Amino acid sequence: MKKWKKTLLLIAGALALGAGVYAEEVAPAVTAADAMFTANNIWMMISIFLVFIMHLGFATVETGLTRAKNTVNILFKNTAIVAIGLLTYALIGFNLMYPGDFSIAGIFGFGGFGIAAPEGAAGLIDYAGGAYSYWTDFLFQGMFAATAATIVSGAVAERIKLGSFLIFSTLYIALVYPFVGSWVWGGGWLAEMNFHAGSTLVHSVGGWAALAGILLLGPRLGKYVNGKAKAIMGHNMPLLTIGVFLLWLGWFGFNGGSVLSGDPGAVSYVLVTTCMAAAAGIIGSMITTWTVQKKPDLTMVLNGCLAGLVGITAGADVVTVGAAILIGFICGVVAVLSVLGFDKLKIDDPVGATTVHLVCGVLGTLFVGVFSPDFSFLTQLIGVLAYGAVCFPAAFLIFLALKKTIGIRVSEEEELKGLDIGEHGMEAYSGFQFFTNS
Amino acid sequence: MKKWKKTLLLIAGALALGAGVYAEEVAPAVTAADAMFTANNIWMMISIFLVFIMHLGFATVETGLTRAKNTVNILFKNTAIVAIGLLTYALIGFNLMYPGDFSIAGIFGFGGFGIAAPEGAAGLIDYAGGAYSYWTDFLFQGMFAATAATIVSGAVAERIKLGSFLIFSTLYIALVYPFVGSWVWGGGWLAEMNFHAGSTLVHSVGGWAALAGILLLGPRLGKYVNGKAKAIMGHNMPLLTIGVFLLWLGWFGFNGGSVLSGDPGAVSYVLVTTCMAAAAGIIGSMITTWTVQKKPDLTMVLNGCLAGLVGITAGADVVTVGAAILIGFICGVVAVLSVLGFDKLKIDDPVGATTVHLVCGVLGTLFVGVFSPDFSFLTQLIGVLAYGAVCFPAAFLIFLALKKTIGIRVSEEEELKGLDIGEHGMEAYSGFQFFTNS
Amino acid sequence: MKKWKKTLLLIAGALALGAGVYAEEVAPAVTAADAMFTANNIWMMISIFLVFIMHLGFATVETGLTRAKNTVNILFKNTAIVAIGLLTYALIGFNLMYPGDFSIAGIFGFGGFGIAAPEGAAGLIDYAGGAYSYWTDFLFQGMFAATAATIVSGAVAERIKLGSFLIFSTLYIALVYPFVGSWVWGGGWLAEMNFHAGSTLVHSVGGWAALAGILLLGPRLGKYVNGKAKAIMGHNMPLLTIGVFLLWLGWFGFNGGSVLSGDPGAVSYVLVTTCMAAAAGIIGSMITTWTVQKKPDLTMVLNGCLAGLVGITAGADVVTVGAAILIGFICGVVAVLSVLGFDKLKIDDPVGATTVHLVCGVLGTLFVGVFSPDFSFLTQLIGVLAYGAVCFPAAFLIFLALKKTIGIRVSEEEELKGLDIGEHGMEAYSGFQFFTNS
Amino acid sequence: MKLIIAYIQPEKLTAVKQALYGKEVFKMSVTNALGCGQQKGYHETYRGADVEVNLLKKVRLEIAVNVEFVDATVDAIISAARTGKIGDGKIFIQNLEECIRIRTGEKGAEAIG
Amino acid sequence: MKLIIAYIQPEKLTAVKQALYGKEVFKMSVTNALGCGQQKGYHETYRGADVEVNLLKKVRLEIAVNVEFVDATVDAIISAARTGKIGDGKIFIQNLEECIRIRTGEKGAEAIG
Amino acid sequence: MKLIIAYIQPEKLTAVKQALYGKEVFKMSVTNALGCGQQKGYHETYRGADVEVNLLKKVRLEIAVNVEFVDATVDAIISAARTGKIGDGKIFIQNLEECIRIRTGEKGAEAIG
Ligand SMILES: Nc1ncnc2c1ncn2[C@@H]1O[C@H](COP(=O)(O)OP(=O)(O)O)[C@@H](O)[C@H]1O
Ligand SMILES: Nc1ncnc2c1ncn2[C@@H]1O[C@H](COP(=O)(O)OP(=O)(O)O)[C@@H](O)[C@H]1O
Ligand SMILES: Nc1ncnc2c1ncn2[C@@H]1O[C@H](COP(=O)(O)OP(=O)(O)O)[C@@H](O)[C@H]1O
Repeated sequence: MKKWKKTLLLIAGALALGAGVYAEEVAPAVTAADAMFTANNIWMMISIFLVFIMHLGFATVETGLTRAKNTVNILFKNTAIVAIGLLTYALIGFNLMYPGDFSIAGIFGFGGFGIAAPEGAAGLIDYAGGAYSYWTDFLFQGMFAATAATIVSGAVAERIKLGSFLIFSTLYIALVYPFVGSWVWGGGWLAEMNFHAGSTLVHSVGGWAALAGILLLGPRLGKYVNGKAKAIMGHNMPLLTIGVFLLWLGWFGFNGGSVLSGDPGAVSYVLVTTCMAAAAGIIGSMITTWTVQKKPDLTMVLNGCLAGLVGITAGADVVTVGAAILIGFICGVVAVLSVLGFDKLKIDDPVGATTVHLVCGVLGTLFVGVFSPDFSFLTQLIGVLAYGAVCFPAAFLIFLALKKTIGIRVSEEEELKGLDIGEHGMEAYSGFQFFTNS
Repeated sequence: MKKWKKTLLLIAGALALGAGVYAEEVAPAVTAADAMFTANNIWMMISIFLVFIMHLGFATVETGLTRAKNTVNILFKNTAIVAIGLLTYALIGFNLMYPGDFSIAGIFGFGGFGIAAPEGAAGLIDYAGGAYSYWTDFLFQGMFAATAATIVSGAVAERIKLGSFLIFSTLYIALVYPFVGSWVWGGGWLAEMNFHAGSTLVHSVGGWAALAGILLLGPRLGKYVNGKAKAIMGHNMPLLTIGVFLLWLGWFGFNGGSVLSGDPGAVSYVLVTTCMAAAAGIIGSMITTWTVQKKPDLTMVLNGCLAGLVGITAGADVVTVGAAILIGFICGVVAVLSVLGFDKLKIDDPVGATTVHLVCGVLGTLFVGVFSPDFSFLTQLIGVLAYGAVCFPAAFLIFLALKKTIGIRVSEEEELKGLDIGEHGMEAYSGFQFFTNS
Repeated sequence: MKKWKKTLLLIAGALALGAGVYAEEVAPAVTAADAMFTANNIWMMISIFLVFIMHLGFATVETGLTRAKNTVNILFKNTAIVAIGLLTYALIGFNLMYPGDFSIAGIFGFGGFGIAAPEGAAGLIDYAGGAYSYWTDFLFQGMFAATAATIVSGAVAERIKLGSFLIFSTLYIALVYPFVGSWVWGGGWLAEMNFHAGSTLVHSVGGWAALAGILLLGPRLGKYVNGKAKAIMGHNMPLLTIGVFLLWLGWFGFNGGSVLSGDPGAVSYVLVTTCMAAAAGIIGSMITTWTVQKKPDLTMVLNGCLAGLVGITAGADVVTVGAAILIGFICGVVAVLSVLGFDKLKIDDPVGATTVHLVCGVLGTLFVGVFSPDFSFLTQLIGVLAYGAVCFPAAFLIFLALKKTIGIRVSEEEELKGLDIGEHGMEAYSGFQFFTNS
Repeated sequence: MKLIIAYIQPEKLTAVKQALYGKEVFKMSVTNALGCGQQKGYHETYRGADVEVNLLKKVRLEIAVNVEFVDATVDAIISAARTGKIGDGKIFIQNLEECIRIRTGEKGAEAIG
Repeated sequence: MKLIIAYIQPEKLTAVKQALYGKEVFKMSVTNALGCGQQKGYHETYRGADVEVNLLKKVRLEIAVNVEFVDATVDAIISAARTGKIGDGKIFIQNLEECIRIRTGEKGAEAIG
Repeated sequence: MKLIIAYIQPEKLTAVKQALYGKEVFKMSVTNALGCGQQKGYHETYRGADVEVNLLKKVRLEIAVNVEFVDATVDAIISAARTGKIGDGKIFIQNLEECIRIRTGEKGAEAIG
């Protein structure tokens, strides 16, 4: 921030595009390509910020939909996951997801530990065709990495041991997510088949693990009594709402950044389809909950909004605006029915993560094959099945190994008292009075 | 996100500017105009995000200033409004507000249902002189549309029937807002008179409807007892504060985006006047509340901040920094006095929406005629009156029709128990203990 | 927003770059330099927004870590500080920090009251070498100004008189902060020594004042009983977490904006080191709190995250990714130990501001001399000491003068009842039941 | 001395307080309670699962009075709290053996008011 | 008439309510309370400072019954609340002199149920 | 057996608890309450409207003791809670007919402590 040097540094900086050596006498003229590179990179950095703030969105959604006595635990998990995600992605994930060359054709490759930018100014410009810098690329992808584990966090909330969850997350983010990610984003076999899933991949990878976790943990105490689902109410609707709005905001970067450049037409089109699907998801779930439950349930409508967003993620760039509205609407309707359905099956998911991310993620990916002429339904189906076939067993095995060794579920007594006291020895809302009857 | 295709796609994408056909062999050189187009469009997309997040700001402000028992209801309304706003704007609003040609000269025109971008790359660049894409334009305007109804939401909170409110909002956003909006933004008769209101238009359109709603609903139970105003305290000051900061943040896009390009000098100047007015609004209201009420009231100061922001919205680009400070300060002072004044008149506005959006919106619009030599006070006055003359009766009639048919006010019993139980059958803060004595 | 004029205005606007006179017939061609100027300026405006939202982050962190009965007071202070910071910076601060010429060589200079942009289009482009506009520069710096006082706010919370705090803040922000700031950012003596502190400067300036305030105020009632530190629990962990995530988000602009251009390589590299340090801070503090306190304390981990962010702020652009991780990790570990240490010394800092901003700010500044070959440890040490030598006594004297005159501490009775009732006559959470036993 | 415990509808608290003041009963203690009585509860739903709420919000008053004030107190409560609808509440009267003012150590009838 | 006050573990409330319904005791009032008993507390820490929590969360029931219902009520509470672990709770029984239904003004045995 | 009910200032709870422990009274139940007594309330304002707060925050203790402990308990409470200022609080003593420990079914004097 040394303003006295600014003029010099900035002319140089802007032109030299990050190269180490600054010409102080003759500044080379700015080219249009430089300016475009800068603009594109700014767009991608904005997308980083937007995807980053989704982590806060997830944290508040999950907190809002669970009980006050487990709040510290949920916030803790979501904070730790971001750190674990970024660090393991730097160490392993980035080079596992984008191996460059595959060792096992189209299936597995690893580019080595750590991250390092290509050298010199030329390297910068050459990287990704001048669309953004190496570091931007890494950080954008790194912000996605933690998301998969965050999705699990909500589904297994209020009963999972903190330590086991952190170990699971580390393994799943560091190894499974980038491994299967490389099939599409790293240019593996699914990419070669012209499978088009975009970022829904993250949702299904997270969703399958959520399902595995729920099945191995079992429902929360008191959730199913005499075969009937009982309500275990979330404790903070404003937090939930804040979270959903932040997630919607983040989705602008999640989908818009996935265009991988600031291309005005392409990006803004994606923003429009994204918003239309979210809006239609709200309307779809609102009509459904009002009809089915007599009175409109806020949590269902907010789930419906997220369902619309997940549903459009695969096809945001390739379907029409009308199709986007239809996709959002269907996902909104499905969201409500799916939450009710999972409860019928006694699959206890406190925040509806499996509904939103797995069910609507799969639906959205299939819809690409329905609503876009450029993609085949069959390929989309193969892709969906392939992810399920690897992610679900992988997550199941990790959870099972933890269950057999250190255990994955807290004691009944701790579950009753709350994980905040049990795992952290503290409370989230000191001084507030609660009526705790469960 | 198929990285293996990235280099190719991106060079092509960046250059082809969203055109469907990508040249794979010879990429045409990037021009400075392309880069400028991309940069401008990025700015406008940022403004979209900022205006979007204002909806969360409104939701939290309104929630914070009302009682805990009506929280779910307020969050629900604010979520539904965003969806209704975006969808009706796509269906009708955009082409009613920007009809292209007017059927009734300068007063009414309609460009047809739905939205569709101009075709081909040329269409993209030609649209709005290459400042931003069609889709960016639509979404930026669409984000504004819902705002008018959101302003009403706070004013009629804690007593309006959910269904009636949603019907009102749909009609008002879909028809009234774009209709009167076309007079200025669509190039209608007020634009031809050189009326300069910028986005305060939204505030006054919302403000008049809020006033109509309040008058037809009457005050909340227990608000005026034996002719004296009683305090009905808002239940969550942190939520309120979060909301005001988010609104201030959003205002960077609300005012900055209204420049309609990323022009460095013009946009950054608008940001400075906006911030100065907000800051002066805080100081003005702080001095006033400290003097009048003996102790400084946080809710008044936060209202004062919003008052300063609304006040500067009309003139942000045409008044001096000094004038911006003065405008903000005056609006801050007026905000406090106006809240007290409305209470004297027994007009019960739980969140001060009429004060902030109507009173300060009108003031700010008039101030343009005072502080800028380029605009006439008389024209500004005519504009203000024109909006009042159409919006207030329109809103009044819609609300009256609803009152005579399905009713607009919840039952006394429901109002006492809270709309969360009454309209939604759920609670916002399950487990927390409340002392409910009203 | 007059769309009918758009095409014309925008072509003109984009090209004329804010100049007053628009050519309507022949629009001069856009140059690459114009586009780059626009892109860079957009980046800096984004940084403004990010730094702005840090104020909300501070407000919520401080609120979350203190008791419910002092919530209104904390929110009030943080709102007022932003206004005071921006207005005094416009009046005095900007020209004290960037005096142009120094009256006392390298130590003191003042460029006159008020702010005024260089005239004409040329002035715009020439300013800062075409990297951003005058107004962007002012607002970016102005957003930093209030931060120093905000840091103090948390440390002295729950016992300081509102009026005294506001007077202190005004003096400290208007005079002390820009005065010492000019030594580095204004091109003063420390800049000439090649001292490299970047924005940690803000943290240490705030941190020293926090320490002075704490020492003169003494601990909160009941904090140290019979020589042992008692827990006074913060009342809202979700608010705290929201705050820390918002601060991390803001840090993207705090550090990324300090590059002072949108240079893709340089900015994105800073974002990566910033994130890595934050993540490592989380892990470092998590391991430490889990070991030392048996169960992992959420507040410690969130402090650790901030500690990592403060720690990397000085060296974000000049250390390697590996060093960034190390710096973050060390600061995370130190954060936990420092909080415990301050408690041993009976220095009562409810939010850990001295730990995060002072201790880790100093550490981070020194680390530049350790991890970067381009900077000398000795110079870094001299810089750190120089700031301490001026800021601590200056803050101490202002606080002392206030203590001797109007007093700085609220009465014991008010402290027990809470400052919300005492200073503001209102409550933050009306209707909620509290168990108040302290 | 008697200890009067009354459960009333929360929204009646202000009216009851005014009525007690009118009878020169100025001292009382209030807590909030949940009550199960003749008044039937209501149903909430949350994410499709039904919740029967049969513990309704009530306010509990505890008023210690000298014997001669009992009737006035009871009348005041009834007059202000009665709406004739189920859920109006109930009054319980117990014997109170002793009452001590902490500040002064006064006991009995002197201490109560 | 008797006034029965019972302190139980919060998680037992639903079971106790069911047991009371089984014995045709339908009316009761509930508040939450903190209790100090044989059950020892637990330790929290907050930012390194130790917090001994020895006031544990309990639920307080207040049930007014006619004399002939006392045993049934006590039995119902015990049967549903007992786990055999420290902290199960305690029941207190006091004499109740009068009971008045606010809605109707009925008194005594009629009013109680 | 007696049931002692005491209303004290919230900030005195810890001191009172210590004093009771000193007299070997280890069991008690605590709720928070709002009280109207000699201590006058205070005024809040909210958006210009005046709010008179005359229900002040208090803590309510309920302690069941054997007769021989009554004096010690009352003394302990008074010694720790008294500041001499209005608002210190009040102690009420009632007869307690029975006390039952849920865990064991013990009754009377054995069950109380
Ligand atoms: N026998 C009882 N024991 C304890 N509390 C009671 C009893 N009967 C009534 N209550 C309290 O009084 C409240 C009002 O009682 P309710 O039966 O609704 O009134 P009503 O007799 O007018 O129908 C209940 O919610 C409960 O809190
Ligand atoms: N003497 C007493 N006075 C008031 N409350 C008591 C008394 N004894 C027990 N309690 C209440 O009952 C609860 C349970 O008592 P506890 O001693 O834990 O049960 P147990 O006798 O089975 O060990 C306590 O937390 C307290 O609220
Ligand atoms: N007659 C009463 N009935 C019920 N509660 C009472 C009565 N008198 C006092 N209290 C309770 O005791 C608290 C303290 O009483 P207060 O009159 O302020 O004490 P003092 O007698 O020392 O002035 C009150 O706030 C109230 O909760």
